[in-house]
Amino acid sequence: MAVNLPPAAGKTRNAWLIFKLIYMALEINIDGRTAQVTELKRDGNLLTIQVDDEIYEIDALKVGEGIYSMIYKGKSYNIEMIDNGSPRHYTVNSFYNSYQVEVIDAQTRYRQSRSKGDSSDTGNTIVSPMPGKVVRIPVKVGEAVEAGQTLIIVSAMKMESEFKARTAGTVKSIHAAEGDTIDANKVLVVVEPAAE
Amino acid sequence: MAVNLPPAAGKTRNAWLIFKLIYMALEINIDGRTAQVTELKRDGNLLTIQVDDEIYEIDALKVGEGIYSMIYKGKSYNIEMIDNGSPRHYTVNSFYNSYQVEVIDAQTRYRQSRSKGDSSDTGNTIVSPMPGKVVRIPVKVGEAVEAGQTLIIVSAMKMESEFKARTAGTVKSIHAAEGDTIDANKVLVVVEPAAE
Amino acid sequence: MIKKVLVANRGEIAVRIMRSCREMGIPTVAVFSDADRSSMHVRYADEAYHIGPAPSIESYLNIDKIIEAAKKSRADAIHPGYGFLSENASFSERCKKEGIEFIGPNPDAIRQMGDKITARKTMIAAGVPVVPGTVDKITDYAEALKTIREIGLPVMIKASAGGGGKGMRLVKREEDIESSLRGARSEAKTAFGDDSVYVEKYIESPHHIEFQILADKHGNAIHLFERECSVQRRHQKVIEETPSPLLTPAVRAEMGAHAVAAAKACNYHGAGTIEFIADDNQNYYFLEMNTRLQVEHPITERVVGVDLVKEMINIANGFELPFRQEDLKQSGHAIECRIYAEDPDNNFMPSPGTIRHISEPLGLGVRHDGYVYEGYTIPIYYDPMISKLIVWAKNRDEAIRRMGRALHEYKITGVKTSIPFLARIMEAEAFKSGKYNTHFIEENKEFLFAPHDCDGICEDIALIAAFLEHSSKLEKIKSTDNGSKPAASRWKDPQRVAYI
Amino acid sequence: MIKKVLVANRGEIAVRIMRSCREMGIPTVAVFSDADRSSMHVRYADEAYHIGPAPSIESYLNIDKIIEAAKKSRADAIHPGYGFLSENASFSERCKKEGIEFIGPNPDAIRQMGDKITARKTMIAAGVPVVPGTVDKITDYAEALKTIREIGLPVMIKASAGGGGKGMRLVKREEDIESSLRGARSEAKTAFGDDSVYVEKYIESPHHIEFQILADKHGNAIHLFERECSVQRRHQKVIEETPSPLLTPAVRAEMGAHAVAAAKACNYHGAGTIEFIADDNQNYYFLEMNTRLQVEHPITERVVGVDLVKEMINIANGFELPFRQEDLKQSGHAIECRIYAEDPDNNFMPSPGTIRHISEPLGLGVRHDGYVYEGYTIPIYYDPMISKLIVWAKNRDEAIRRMGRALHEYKITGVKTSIPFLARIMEAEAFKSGKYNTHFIEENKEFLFAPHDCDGICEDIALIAAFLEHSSKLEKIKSTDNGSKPAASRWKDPQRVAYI
Repeated sequence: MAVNLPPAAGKTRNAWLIFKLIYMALEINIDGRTAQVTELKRDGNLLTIQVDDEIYEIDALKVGEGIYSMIYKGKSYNIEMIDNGSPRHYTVNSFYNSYQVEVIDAQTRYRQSRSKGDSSDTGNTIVSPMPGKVVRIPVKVGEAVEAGQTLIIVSAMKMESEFKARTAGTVKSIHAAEGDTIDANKVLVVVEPAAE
Repeated sequence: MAVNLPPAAGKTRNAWLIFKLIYMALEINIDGRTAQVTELKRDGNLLTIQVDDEIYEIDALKVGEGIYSMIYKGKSYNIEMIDNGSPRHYTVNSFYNSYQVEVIDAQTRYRQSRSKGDSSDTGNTIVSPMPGKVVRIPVKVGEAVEAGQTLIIVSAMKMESEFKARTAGTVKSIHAAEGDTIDANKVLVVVEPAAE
Repeated sequence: MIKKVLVANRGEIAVRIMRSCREMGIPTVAVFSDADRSSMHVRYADEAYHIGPAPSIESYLNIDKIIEAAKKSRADAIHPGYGFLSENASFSERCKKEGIEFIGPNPDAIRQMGDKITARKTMIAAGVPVVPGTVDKITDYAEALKTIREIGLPVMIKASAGGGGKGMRLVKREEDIESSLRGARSEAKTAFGDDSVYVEKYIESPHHIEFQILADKHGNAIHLFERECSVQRRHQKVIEETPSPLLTPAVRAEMGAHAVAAAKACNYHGAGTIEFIADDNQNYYFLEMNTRLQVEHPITERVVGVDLVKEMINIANGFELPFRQEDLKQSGHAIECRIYAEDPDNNFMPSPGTIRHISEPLGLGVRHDGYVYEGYTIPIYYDPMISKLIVWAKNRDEAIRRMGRALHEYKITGVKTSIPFLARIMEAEAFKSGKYNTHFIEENKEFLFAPHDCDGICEDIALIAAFLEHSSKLEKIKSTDNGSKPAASRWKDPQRVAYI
Repeated sequence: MIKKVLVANRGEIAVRIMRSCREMGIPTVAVFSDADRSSMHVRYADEAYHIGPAPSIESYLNIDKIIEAAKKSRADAIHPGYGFLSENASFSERCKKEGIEFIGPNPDAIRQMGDKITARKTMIAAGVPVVPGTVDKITDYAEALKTIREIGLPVMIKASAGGGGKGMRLVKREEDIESSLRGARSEAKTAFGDDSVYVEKYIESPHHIEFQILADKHGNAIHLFERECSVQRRHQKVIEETPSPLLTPAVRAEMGAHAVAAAKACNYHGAGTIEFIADDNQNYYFLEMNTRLQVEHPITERVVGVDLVKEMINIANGFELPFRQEDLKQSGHAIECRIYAEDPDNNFMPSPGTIRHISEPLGLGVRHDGYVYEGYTIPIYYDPMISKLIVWAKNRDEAIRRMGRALHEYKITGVKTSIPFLARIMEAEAFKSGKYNTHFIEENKEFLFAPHDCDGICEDIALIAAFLEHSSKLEKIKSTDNGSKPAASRWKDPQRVAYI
């Protein structure tokens, strides 16, 4: 990864502003692949940008809120960015394809190195995927739960969603109350997994 | 005018920020009528506002850039604001009717009291009504011109507009060159009227 | 004559009704909940009244509040739209009592068709085919065999006390009847303590086909042909089209006649829909009647050339239908796609939020019925449908291509939508060939959710866009910082570091 | 078979052409000037090439640049749209030379119809009526009298060397012929030094009616009925409708036959328009032929049910027309309004600028062909038309009401538009009755520009909106100030005081 990167642009992501005067670079995860994206040159909307090993000379223009028009080698691409309620997560639509994108920052890397992966991936932390209203929380802090047991029920747009524990464990914390209106990407319930 | 206004809100327009904590007020000219508009109370989008002698309790909501939805006595009004390229001038559309609106500030009042009216009204100052490109300026500074003589030709959107002197006089200043791209509301040519 | 219409609804259907009223010169009154002050229907109406808090039960379902708004605004008629109070017989009754014209059927017709058993009996009496089966308990093998032979295989044996798939057996071959019956009864006994079962015809390849009807107050009733609504997810329609690719002209005419008979059987007036389930061989059975305007009514309007809302108002006014059955014909082909704020890649989870940018599909043959606009926040309290995209073309093939084109143009940012998913359906062979049933999405999952091949470039382009979006966000934070405090201090602010 | 189409145009017509290409599965190539990188046609196309600076002469009219883009992108056909190079015979010829299919007529047909005198002669030979008159100079009274009697009164006497209304006399009564002739000649002598004049029929109440034609490369030609285009300002069409409220079926059929004869007379292939001028009594005369797609083509598409761009591409491909004259009929009524970025209250002065907000008209019977979007800046270099609003309904009355409704929904902020003016036309008696000619706007000025009565409340509401907009602007300035410097300092900044 990041083979042809200019010196100093590679690894020290938490200090990017320091070398930004030379190169702006971000580490971005797209559907599981982690790519190094480095801006090499910008002349109005004409951009020279490196994505991993590939260098692109691309005409990239923001034409509206979250709408990008890109011309690369004569081809016209339209890209739509959809916020995911979290400042570093996006859904990126390129007509047919929809990509899940996460910009990796120093904190994330630190957290990931400590916990070996995002805690929500293990199913022990219930994060609201959408804004909604908490209908019911059938568990209490300290309560032992089975895998598959319902932890919280959220309602949005005429549909109720039940969120269940992925593994057995103990309810460590609850961050919402019944009747609460909640935003997307809010941590709702955290379960401490039982020792395996 | 301004009969029921609260104390101090009436006349000293150039110091409105001082009493803003109590009442916000603006003097606004609409199609020739000058009205005193004073905000008396605001509770979210529920507004109590005085227009000259009339007090309105109105549900006023900005729903988009320059788009207002107003509900007054059950009736729903949609108002569109169109910038005129100048910070105090607007065109206000209320479906069928289109109003020319000018917010009057201290400077304007001062200028008006000195010159008895806006100088552009006398036809001695040519102001571009729209963005465009200067095609030709057939006069020079210091040149004597007749009433009706063409001072500048501007092209925009496949149409050329000739701007002419309203009265005879001398070209005092020219603020554009042939081939220039100009913005709206830019002073282009000023003519010093001949003594009558 | 109706002089002012209150629309007891919200969203796209409220706006759609107001459109026809405006064309008729009839002023409209909107009602809105706390969550809907900025909703398009409030801006669209001539008058607007607040009727309560966001939850529907306290606003759009609150009969007293709506009647109060009607009286305040002196509206002499109420159009209920679909959903909410549209099939509420008490509401229709209350309007009558208050001297307000309910633009829809009589309370009796709503009640009669609202109760499934009464509706089924009414249809049987009117000679309309219903799904064959028996609701009587079967305990005896000989009796079961007799009933099943009458219905014809395949059948479904279901536990009377049943639910959740327990005590249920699908029987396809005669030799399996006995063992299936035994299995179902024993399972039912264990699960519910009751071994009685009943038998229903199993429709193997079900098509959801419905007929639009119009009936006036003078006993005249006609149908406006069918709508094919078999593309569904979670039992909710996603795409509808007309004409149905399944029906032959003869069956269409026969079903239409049954639909008219159904409407007449309940002394119906107004617009209504007779829903049928049909199999691949065009055997069809009455499912239910919707005694209101349907979400998918625009495809009928486009192909038949009739404004259904105007007709509803004219009927409420006591006018006779302006056309006879033989005046109507289907011209060309229409398709509707429902655009939901939802995430198809995440089990169609609703995705409310604020619309940042819309590029609307426009041009030849495109009708768009929506209500959202840039800067509008879709509330969490109501349906996630944000608009309906309807196309028309000379024939089905062109209509599919046109819908594909329109979906390509339609770009929304801010919330996730079903647009890319719908675009994929327009390319699915099963849809293009017209050979599909209600299992379509399930059966075509692999194709519908497969990533699109793009030579790997699309992914990099997406990365570049994400880079630009995020870096401009960082720039903005930085410049705001620079404005408000010395540049050095920002490194100490943990909130801000979190964004970098 | 055409495999890739370069659209040598911009704005709404470029997008409209690309829509049909997309439906046909044909990839498209956009070309753009410096001013158009953010234009919708660049976003819409599959490929996009920059062709030069903003002025048309250096980009959209630059034949070499466009041919270069076609070769680079391997486009095998070019659609010229309308305007720009669409009626440029050299461009059509150059395409042919380069082996690129020009989607339009042969250079010869363009030349033949482009020259007014040749066109007139061709039409006379084909038996198509032209405006009666003589281009021969008249110097003798007896000769003049004879000619005028042949033409019939009223006539216009015009100076041969004329222009600017000088040396021109309208003659309505026979007894005025002599004095008018004398006056015209003497005025012409003074103004141009040449006293020769000619005579032309004066059409008193002129209607602009045009016929759409389609002709293939195999000698088949048909017409797709008329478009009434008499609502004009500054000789530019503002509103078009079909059918024309003036024509009877018999005259329509006769004019249509003449239109087909006109197309055949110049060996035409592709889409074209025969423009006629007609008087109140349906006497009609050939004016000119437009050898390209017309701005107002969508109303024909809607009423006849044909996609004209697709037909143009099929004709270019060498296909025969898929229908005969007798297959076509007009169904219902369609109206188009051209939406200009202009100020109707200020002599229709163009009003370019940045679009801040759009609420698009949607719903039943509405077609919208546009290209602007929120945040888009309309360039000063090109046509001020930003979109076309087309409605269809069963009949003319409903179509007018529907257009009124659509215009009511259409809200644009940022630039001034003709929307409120067009809405007013939909309420004008002369328009509603269908009794109007090209003098319509001039003759109805008082009604069209009169303020709408609103009980004085609208003005106050407008004041309140202005108050809110301006005070929030002041708040914003203030809060930016607060962020960047101590509050006290602001009073010293003259720039900022100017805003208060």
